[in-house]
Amino acid sequence: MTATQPTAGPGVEASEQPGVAGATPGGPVAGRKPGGDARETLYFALRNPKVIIGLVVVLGFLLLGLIGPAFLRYAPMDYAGPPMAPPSADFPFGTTTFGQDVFAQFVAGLRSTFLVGLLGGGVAAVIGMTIGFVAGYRGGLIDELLNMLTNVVLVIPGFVVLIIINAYLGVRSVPMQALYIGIFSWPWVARAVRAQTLSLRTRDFIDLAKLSGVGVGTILRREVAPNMYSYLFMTFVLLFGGSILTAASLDFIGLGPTNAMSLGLMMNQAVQWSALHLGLWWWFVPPGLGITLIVGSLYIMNVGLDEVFNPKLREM
Amino acid sequence: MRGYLARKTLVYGLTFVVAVTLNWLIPRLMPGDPVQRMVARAAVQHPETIASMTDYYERTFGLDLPIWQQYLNYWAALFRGDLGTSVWLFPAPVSEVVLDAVPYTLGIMIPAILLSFVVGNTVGAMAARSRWLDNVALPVGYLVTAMPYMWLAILLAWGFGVALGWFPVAGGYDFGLVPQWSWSFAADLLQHWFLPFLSLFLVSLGGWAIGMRNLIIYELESDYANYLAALGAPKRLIRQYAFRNAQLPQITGLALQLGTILGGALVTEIVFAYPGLGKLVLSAIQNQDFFLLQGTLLFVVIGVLVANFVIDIVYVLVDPRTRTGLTGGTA
Amino acid sequence: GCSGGGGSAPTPAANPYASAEGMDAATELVGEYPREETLFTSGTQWGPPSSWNPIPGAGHATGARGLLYEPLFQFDPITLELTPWLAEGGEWTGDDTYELTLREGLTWQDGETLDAEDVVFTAELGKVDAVPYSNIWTWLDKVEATGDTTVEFTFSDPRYQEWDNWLYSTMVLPEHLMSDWSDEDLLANPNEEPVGSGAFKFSAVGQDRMVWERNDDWWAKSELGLEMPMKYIVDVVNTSNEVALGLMLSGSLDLSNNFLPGVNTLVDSGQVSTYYEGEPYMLAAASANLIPNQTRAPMDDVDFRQALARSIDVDKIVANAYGGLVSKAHPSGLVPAFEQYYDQDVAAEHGFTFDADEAASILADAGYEDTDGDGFVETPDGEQIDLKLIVPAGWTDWMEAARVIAEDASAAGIKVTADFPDAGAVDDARATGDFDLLINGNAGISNTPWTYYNYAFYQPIQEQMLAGNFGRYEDKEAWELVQDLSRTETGTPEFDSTLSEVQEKFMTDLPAIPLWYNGAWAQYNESQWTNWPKEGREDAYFPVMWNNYVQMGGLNALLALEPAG
Amino acid sequence: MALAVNDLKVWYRTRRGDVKALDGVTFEVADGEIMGIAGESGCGKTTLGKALIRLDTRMKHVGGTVVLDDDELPIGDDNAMRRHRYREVSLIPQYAMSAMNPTRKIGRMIRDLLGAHNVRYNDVLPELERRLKLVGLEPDVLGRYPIELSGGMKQRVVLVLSTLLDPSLLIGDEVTSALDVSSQKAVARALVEFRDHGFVKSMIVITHDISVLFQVADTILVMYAGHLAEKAPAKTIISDPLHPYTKMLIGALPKVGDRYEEQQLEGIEGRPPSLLEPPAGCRFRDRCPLAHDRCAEAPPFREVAEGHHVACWAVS
Amino acid sequence: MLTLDQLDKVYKTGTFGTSDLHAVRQVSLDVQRGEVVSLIGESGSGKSTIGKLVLHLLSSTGGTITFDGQDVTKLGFRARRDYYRKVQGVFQDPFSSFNPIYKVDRTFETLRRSYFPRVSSGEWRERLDDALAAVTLEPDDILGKFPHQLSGGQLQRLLIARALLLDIELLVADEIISMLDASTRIDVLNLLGELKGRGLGILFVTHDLSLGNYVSDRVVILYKGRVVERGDTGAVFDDPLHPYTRDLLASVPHLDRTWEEVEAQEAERTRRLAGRCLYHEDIAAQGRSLGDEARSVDGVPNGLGLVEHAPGHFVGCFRMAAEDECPAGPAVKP
Ligand SMILES: Nc1ncnc2c1ncn2[C@@H]1O[C@H](COP(=O)(O)OP(=O)(O)OP(=O)(O)O)[C@@H](O)[C@H]1O
Ligand SMILES: Nc1ncnc2c1ncn2[C@@H]1O[C@H](COP(=O)(O)OP(=O)(O)OP(=O)(O)O)[C@@H](O)[C@H]1O
Ligand SMILES: [Mg+2]
Ligand SMILES: [Mg+2]
Repeated sequence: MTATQPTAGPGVEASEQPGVAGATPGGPVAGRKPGGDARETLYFALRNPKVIIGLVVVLGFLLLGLIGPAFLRYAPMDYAGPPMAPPSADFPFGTTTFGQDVFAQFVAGLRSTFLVGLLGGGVAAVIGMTIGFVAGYRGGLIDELLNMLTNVVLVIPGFVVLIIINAYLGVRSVPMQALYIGIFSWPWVARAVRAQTLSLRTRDFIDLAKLSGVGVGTILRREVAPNMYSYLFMTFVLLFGGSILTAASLDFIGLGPTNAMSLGLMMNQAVQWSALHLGLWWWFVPPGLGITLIVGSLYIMNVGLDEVFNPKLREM
Repeated sequence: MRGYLARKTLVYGLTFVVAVTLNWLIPRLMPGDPVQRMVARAAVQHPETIASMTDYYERTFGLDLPIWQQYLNYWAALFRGDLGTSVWLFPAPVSEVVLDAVPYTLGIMIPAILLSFVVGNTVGAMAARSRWLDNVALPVGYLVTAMPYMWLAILLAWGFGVALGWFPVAGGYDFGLVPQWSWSFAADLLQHWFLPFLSLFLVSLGGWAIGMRNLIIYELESDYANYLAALGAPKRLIRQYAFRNAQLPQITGLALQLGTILGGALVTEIVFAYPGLGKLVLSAIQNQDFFLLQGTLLFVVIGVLVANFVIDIVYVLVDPRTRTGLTGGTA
Repeated sequence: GCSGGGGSAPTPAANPYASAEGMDAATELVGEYPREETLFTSGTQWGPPSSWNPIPGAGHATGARGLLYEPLFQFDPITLELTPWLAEGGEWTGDDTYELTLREGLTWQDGETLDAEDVVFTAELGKVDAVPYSNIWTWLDKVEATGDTTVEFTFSDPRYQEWDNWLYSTMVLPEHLMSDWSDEDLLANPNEEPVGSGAFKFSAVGQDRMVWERNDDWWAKSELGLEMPMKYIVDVVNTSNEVALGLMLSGSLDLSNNFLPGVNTLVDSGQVSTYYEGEPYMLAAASANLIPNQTRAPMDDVDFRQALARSIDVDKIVANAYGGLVSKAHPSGLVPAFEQYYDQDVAAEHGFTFDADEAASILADAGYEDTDGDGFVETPDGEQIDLKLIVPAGWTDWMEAARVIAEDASAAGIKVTADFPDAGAVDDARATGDFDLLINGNAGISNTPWTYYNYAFYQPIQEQMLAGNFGRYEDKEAWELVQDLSRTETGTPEFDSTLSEVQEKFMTDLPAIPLWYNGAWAQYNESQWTNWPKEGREDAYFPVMWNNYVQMGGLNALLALEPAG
Repeated sequence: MALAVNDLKVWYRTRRGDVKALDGVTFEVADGEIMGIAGESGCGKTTLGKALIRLDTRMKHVGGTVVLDDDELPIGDDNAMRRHRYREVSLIPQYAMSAMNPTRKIGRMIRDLLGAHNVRYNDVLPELERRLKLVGLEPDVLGRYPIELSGGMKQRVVLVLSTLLDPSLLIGDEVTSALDVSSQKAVARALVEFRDHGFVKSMIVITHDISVLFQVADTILVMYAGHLAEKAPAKTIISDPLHPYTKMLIGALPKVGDRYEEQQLEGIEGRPPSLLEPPAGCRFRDRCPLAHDRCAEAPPFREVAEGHHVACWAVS
Repeated sequence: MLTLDQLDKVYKTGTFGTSDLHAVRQVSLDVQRGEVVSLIGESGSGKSTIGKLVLHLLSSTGGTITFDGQDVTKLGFRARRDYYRKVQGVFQDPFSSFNPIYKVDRTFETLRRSYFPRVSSGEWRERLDDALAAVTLEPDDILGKFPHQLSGGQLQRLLIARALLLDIELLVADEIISMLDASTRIDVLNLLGELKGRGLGILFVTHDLSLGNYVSDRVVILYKGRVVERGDTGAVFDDPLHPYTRDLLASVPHLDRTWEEVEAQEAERTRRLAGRCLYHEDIAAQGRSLGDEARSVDGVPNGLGLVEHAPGHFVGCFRMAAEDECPAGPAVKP
């Protein structure tokens, strides 16, 4: 939900402009070179420095989050060492005011971060795509209604609603948080997918599939969706990053998970325990930097993918 | 154009109703009871006292009526500009509390949005024409966009506020000053405003720049650009056209972004203890002040709606396609 | 900007709230509060001030009680002395009559005389249910002005301890202004043009600050020769610890009355100062108690409570979560100010200390065993124990402490998890009894140990418990003891013996488990104002400006300040 | 002689190698001549048109010269070409429907474009309006947005706009293809009229619809797979084609009287060769009924009769 | 075999379908076995809409479509599948008729899964080879390739082969050759001719009159969703009655005559007709007056039918009264 939309490519925004629906310039569907060029795609992907850099950074952090805890001596909450110790060999990221190992917290936080990204992005993607597919494909009244719903959710400031939901339900776990985030970050996906579906729907092969007696669901699944895989993947990447940022904001204002560590929570605690004024920079720099690097890499990877899927950009 | 606006208005009307209804539901759904809060706050123990206070506050908050009547009253009060009474700041009217905070939020949001939009688009347009700039601006833009709002704010507060001491890191104006029309006060106001503004500005900047860059690349590939080039038009003219056209989706994007930016503004305010709506929302939640929360949210929603509407009008003015009545059929 | 600006007192506009924010009204005001004449303080006000009505116990701008309106007596929690304030004195003229004499020459800020009628008016307001002190009328019979400056109180059931409390915690109200207030006004009137009798007047208000201006016609100037050293007090609305700390360090704040994490390091490095130079740095203001909900098993079992109490390593909390800013609580639960009342023998015999082994043996003896091998004990009935300790989200120090408690208890085999719902949810849970364990520190310092035990043992158990006994401990005998205590005058031998009995009851039954003392958070930046209260100093007063604390030393601390340099 | 193209080679760069879309073409267009170019899809028609005015980023000028009115055009140099565009060579693009900036009024766009060529809009306005009338448009189209015009109207506006500075050479690529028969006729006629009025000296009209060429062109150039096959006066191409490809192409076109039952026409078997690695020699060899060994060598584009050029060994 | 009667199609457009677009009005026509019927009209005249209505890809708003006596406008999902065994379509853009990410074989696989789940692989392959042979394609050249690796002509023929696999009786061919090169077009047209010979009925949608003329037995001229003229190909082309038909014919670029020559001929015909309206004359001759029939919707009279001016040659009119100006315009613009 944070800062993802402007980078989603022009296809997204343009779709709502009256009169130009379907005529989006070089949208992923239009710009995509037709035809089973999975190998070619891979070829370009593996030679695109943006994709590679992004992927390496993200996977690196993922790996750290996954296997890191196995190599740590302290649990994130343990009073492990002297309070307020600056980075040292024992504590690579220093310790908190309580003497907790910042690195251990960071590693644990990475896990939540990826979980939130994956779940939140996943939920938003599923909702957005379903609504987008159905609205775009069915058209008519259903489309109007879903569109209306999309617009309503779009206009309601999601973050504020999230704050309320979070406060209301009070279930403060990472998966729940991800779920709420997902529920409020789908509208632009729905819009974009709808626009793509609209343009795909008019393709003759859809009619031909109908003439072969294939049902709606099968058509959506086997004819429409596969044409948008590249786009859907990019969408998911953006949602992933967006969810992480939103979760970090929620954690920061104290609506984070209560029984888990997350990068946002680390920042929250650092600030609450006056790390700024006490000069404990090692407490609040790593979590923010971690998020920035992960999300930034995702975004950069997304540009790379855009270039891979979209020959026009590749020329640039 | 009429159709276009009519459709937009319908969406806005609907959103408004939904938002207001959700809003109304908040205190009724949230755990905790505002009346209880008020009574508990008085820390009385007498059964009679508790009962009479409970009664009293129920009446004050209008919670003693049948539910449908509460709903209707809510709408009626809304149109009178009455958002109820704050629990946390009892007995201050919510509308006053909110109105006091609004200028601060708008004060950082509007300049940050407009400036980041203008500057971002310009940088993006420049990046689209220079490979060198592109290679620098793009990654930087992405990293800035990927920064959590509060982290950038924390870094700024730490660097410019705590370490260098150039800017204050809390409050809307110096605690030793009295608001008035004077240069020194304005300067102080500006000094307090600067860091929150800057952090919001910076985070939004990258997104616009990148969006613009991509759009311009698409536009430069478009038929009309090719045609102009074939007729010997200089690059300048073509870029100018491309820039203009690329701004249209950016404007739509702006509408889409408002909610998000607002979320960012809230978080930023919290970091800088800036006395705007963000802090209000947080306090309202922390103090279970549903009526304040309600009022703030409503204000925010209306603000976003109005802003969206303005953007739509602007859009109609700059994009002739909306005026031709070519509102999308479903084909 | 124009500074200085002595003279014309600003007339508060109809809506002071708007006036301070709206620039127009402000032109009348001074442009800037001269630093050398202004005290900047924070930590008392957690939201924009919105009411100046001193009748409700809370919700008004801090300072409305104490700076603006004044009580009859002041209480010094360091010396435990009650000093006459508006009153010249008061004494029990019979078993159930108390005669109070007001000072001469008391005036309201609008020039009217403050006399016995105002005191009668104030006391009789308590007959309105909604007024927080309405319960005095269950044991007060009547109030009569016997002269311009004398008032006689007649009691049906004299409760000496409670009465003293009333004397310094109730603000005398202006009858000539408030007599026409409706019952609803008493609670809801924001009293936007407050007229008190105190040292300070309402000056201005903003979202993030409350400004008090010195009342140059204060009665105490002539009567007592007191002179407030500062012209303005700017009370900065507290938004967060780190903001307060930032202001403090930059010298924009002279006094901060809230918990500033890590402040011990700053005291050690001389950047700020506190009451004590070393640990615990702060005076104690109240004990933080672990409240076990005794309507639920196994908290209803006193053995379990004893074991739980012994499983918690409070020293770890004090050292790590607080960095030594607090000290461990005495098992009697009484703050160190009442040290003289501690019955050390009782404490030695019945008091608990951290001892995981003892906790384990108590559990084992009482039949709590880990039957299913999950590392946690089950009840003697074989029920799983899985307790939730709730602490309001955002109360960082308590959250950290709760984590440690949960950890320690779990280490001793009692499964406890810390959970952090909203403050409101915690309040609700506490009031309705829908919790397992929580931490509470509602009973603060006062004139009498009775307050704490009243809080701990309060009866009857109601559907909603708002003032005390949140754990819903039920024991008639104990409650009788507490009531006896209330009816006993301080300093008498009966008082001491009753108090010992109460302490023993408390330690053996553990209706609440006192853990550590919440500090009377007060840190000073001495660059503008000096002579702050410090240990060992003659005129060291309780340095806290919180609501209801102004009359417990705060005002005197202010009076003692001196401009630096 | 207006235009002389000599051994022009223009290739496309692709990852798999160069697409030799224009591989040595030599021809001339006389003053006042409307030359039509016909040929199968992908034979290089558009490439030829673009080569004469503006290479896109993927095209490279490999060799050959283009001389217009005794000046050699620097076709490989985008900047140097700019001077020649519009005043000397102009274009009606294949995409006339989207050739105008959708967000600018047409008049405004013309003003901007003229300004870039240092021509004052008001100076040419009377002529502009006159020409608009000529193609049956009211001058008020100048105050309208492109989207407010129908396809045929847009096509005609583009025609007027492209020829406003009286270029020597006008290239029209598939100008009529997207239009209904009646609009097609109107636009095609306008082209001829413009030549007759001297607004443009000569014209190259590209279309795959030979019957339209027959209506408007003086000469027709038939291309095949990046090579020239035949050039002759329009009537001659239709009635007396010499190149076997032209013959088969014309033979495959049903005339309005033809009926399947009465006379079955025949198509051309096979597909043109790939231009990525085109075979040496005559490129039509594989599909040609007359092919023989000689065809392994590329036949020259020879003039076999007055104004009639053919590239085929079988034609003497 | 196929009969359309008073077929109507209104598209709902605008928010919540608030505005209507009347794309097909009161269209009646029929297609017999072994016959090609061409639907001819300019862009937007409703040709494709009719095609899709017949294929049940759209639902009609009025009128009936009967196939061998059965009304097919209200078929359920199952019944529709049976209908598609007999009626199939091929569309304008061969490239968009194939899902670009799959190999072309998939089109056949889909069909097989739907209709011939029990046919063994070997037998299927045989049938496929037969069908491909019928459209003169070599299986080895085609199968296993992606659509972009094949030419438009090949793809169109593949689609026809696909239809043939079902043993269909009616083929709706919507502009199937307009995207093809001149050199491959004729092959597809010839294929249609051949299919017709095998007894297939074909509804051939086109805007190109020369192509319509080449294969079709009868033509239907559409204007603004209405039939303005209909009859045997020869009759209509040689003696167009409606001004719109005449205008169309005069605009066709011929390969043997210039527009000037055609116009001269058309002018001659116009002079001969001298502004007469055959429709109104015939109606008057039948002693009918238009009355209620002439109700107009969007300025286009709806109830007006066709009159049989000559045997099998029908003509309609857009005028409510003979004196009105013809919305389709004069045959040849002065
Ligand atoms: N950008 C490109 N990159 C690579 N090859 C290209 C590119 N553009 C065109 N080609 C190839 O160059 C050849 C000539 O293309 P061109 O567009 O000139 O054909 P055309 O005769 O105009 O065809 P059509 O009738 O379809 O417009 C074709 O084989 C085409 O595949
Ligand atoms: N799905 C749709 N929704 C709304 N209007 C439509 C839809 N499909 C077609 N139309 C409109 O219906 C009318 C007839 O369209 P149709 O596609 O049948 O015309 P056509 O004769 O096939 O034209 P073309 O030759 O361009 O294919 C047109 O005005 C078109 O804009
Ligand atoms: Mg071309
Ligand atoms: Mg069509």
